[in-house]
Amino acid sequence: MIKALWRNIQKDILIEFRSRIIVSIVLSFSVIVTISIGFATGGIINSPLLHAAILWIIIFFSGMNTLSHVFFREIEESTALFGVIHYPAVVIYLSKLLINCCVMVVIAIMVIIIYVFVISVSVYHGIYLIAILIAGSLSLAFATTVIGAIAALAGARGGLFTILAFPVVLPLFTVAIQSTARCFEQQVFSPLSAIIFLLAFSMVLGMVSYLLFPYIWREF
Amino acid sequence: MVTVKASNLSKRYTRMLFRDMSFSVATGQSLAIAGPNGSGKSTLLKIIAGVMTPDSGNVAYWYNDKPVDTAYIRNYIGFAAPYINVYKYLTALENITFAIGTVDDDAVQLLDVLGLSPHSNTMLMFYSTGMIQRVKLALAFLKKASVLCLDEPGSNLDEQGKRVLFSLLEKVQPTTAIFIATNDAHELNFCKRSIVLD
Amino acid sequence: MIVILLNGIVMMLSLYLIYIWVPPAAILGETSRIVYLHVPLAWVSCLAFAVAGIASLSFLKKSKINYIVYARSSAHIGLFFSILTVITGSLWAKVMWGSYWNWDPRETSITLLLLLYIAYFSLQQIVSGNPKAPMLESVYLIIAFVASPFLIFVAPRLYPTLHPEPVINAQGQLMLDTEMRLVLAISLVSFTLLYYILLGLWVRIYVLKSKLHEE
Amino acid sequence: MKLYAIVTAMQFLAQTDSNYSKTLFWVSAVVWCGIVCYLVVLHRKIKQLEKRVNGKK
Repeated sequence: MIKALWRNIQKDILIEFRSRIIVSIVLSFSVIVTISIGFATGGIINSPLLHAAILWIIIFFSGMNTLSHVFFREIEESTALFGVIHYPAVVIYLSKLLINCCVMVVIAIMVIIIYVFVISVSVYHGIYLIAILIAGSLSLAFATTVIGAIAALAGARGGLFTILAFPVVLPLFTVAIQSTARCFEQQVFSPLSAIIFLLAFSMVLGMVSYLLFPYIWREF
Repeated sequence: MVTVKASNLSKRYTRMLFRDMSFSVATGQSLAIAGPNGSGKSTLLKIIAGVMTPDSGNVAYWYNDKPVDTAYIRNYIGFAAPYINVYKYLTALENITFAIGTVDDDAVQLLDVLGLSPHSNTMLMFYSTGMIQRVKLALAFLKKASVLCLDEPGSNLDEQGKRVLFSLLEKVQPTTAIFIATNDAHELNFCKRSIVLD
Repeated sequence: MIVILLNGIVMMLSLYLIYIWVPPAAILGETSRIVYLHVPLAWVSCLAFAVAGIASLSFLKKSKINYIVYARSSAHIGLFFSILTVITGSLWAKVMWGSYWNWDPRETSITLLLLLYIAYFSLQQIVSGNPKAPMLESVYLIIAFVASPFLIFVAPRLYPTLHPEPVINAQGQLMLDTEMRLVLAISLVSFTLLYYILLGLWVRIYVLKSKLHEE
Repeated sequence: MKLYAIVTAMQFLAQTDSNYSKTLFWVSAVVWCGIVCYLVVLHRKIKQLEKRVNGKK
């Protein structure tokens, strides 16, 4: 099982780095949006809530461009059947899920670095911020992987995926924004409840998606 | 020793492709599926390979007289078809490591026989369609599966390629059950039995 | 037919009760009667969503086609009722808090439900030709169905600082005394029966449509 | 279906003669017209489909 998983992940990583579609989209998107916000506000945003909201909107929308790409490429080049005749659908799901998680965490880290660099924000609780960012991006990946598959199978490029994913992701989106906002304020707080909520949310959706994925990833 | 038993399969798209199709193929036997384009040859082959569910009827796999759970059928099947695309951004060897797991000397030897070894480290996007077809055949044969499903295996192959294909088929015939969906006369009379879909 | 008749009677009864009989709430006066319309509407939208979720789940288990018909019909009704709920909610909020929209937890959860319905129908439009359409729709509905309770935990924590606590929280925590509670119950029953009839109509439409395509 | 038409008509009558607040009137108008139109639309759709199905047989 682990070997099969590793082979799938290795294949996807090789293809992604060779085709370099994801990397270029994500990098350009997050940089452009952050800088344009920097321009618009001259780098001075006083309310921490606004900082957090902008940060998460950038992460969310750069995620929306990439999370369904992993499946879309398989459908577009109709290599999905090739995978299905060699591996069970759950192995394919887990490998895509892990890739989406890595992609989302990389996006989150990159966006926060660019954000702090471009827009003057005072981070009081750095470690908490990183923890929430990672928990949030992981839960984004967990929640939207199957929806990415649905959007890819439906054949619609990016648009449908965002529409489908947004209402499902809204709960964790609001929790993430609120807890990140507190990181930009002085008073001490514990991000534990937010992180637990985010992880619980992703565990539940991850489990349900694990069971549902084989129903849609077949008969190509 | 494997037996593939299909009992009254039927499948319908816009029209009824086939109805109450039953046959049984054991190791060492071969079955050709002939018929004009769009008559459901590929659909039937996909059903046999367990990648598609029929509207009614079922396909049962018996390995050494023990029934095989449908979830594990894929380990017993080598499948090559025009609609199964390999990864263009991977090289031939990488595709093989993905599908089969390891590139052992059988693999190297087979690639050599198929004339692919000089290019085995270049990405498949630079291959011609004939070479891609050879890679697909290599992937199916390297699985060393007890059932072999081939959909128009000879397509895009030159004379030399076809000769290699038939030699490979003869070599594995005693130990595998072979299904070939084709309209090619040569492949049709290679198989002892055949079904015609209209 | 009996259900239609029964619903007709219950509906008329609830109408009579709402508009004439029940005493207006202490502070709000007449507008408090809107509760008896607004809450059942919200209830039916949630009910329709739950029924659609369960229908999709059973479609996955037994993959009989009529389950997907129930899911789609229920979703249609849910969409219509959630639109109505949002409209009545904002009209009423205009009176209660002076602005059409002010992020009250109830409002956001209903709006999320509306977003979910809109997403579901856009998916349905796009996959309509695809042979996997029923499977894709029901998988999405189940994902949404599993994700939605999480919002109920999040809703009260939504922007707690901005949310003014009204004299009477218009959605549900109204200090209902017995008569009002009775009327609300009757109104809920009549709207649920209405939902049941609409479901029958929509199922009939889908059955006829599939008959048409078959020939 | 006619039942609903009567019900809504009655409801409007109850409205007009008493001095209920405007909002209540608007909200109930939206709700009841919406529901009645929805029923009528669905009903007509079914009739139309039935005609086409019988027409095809």
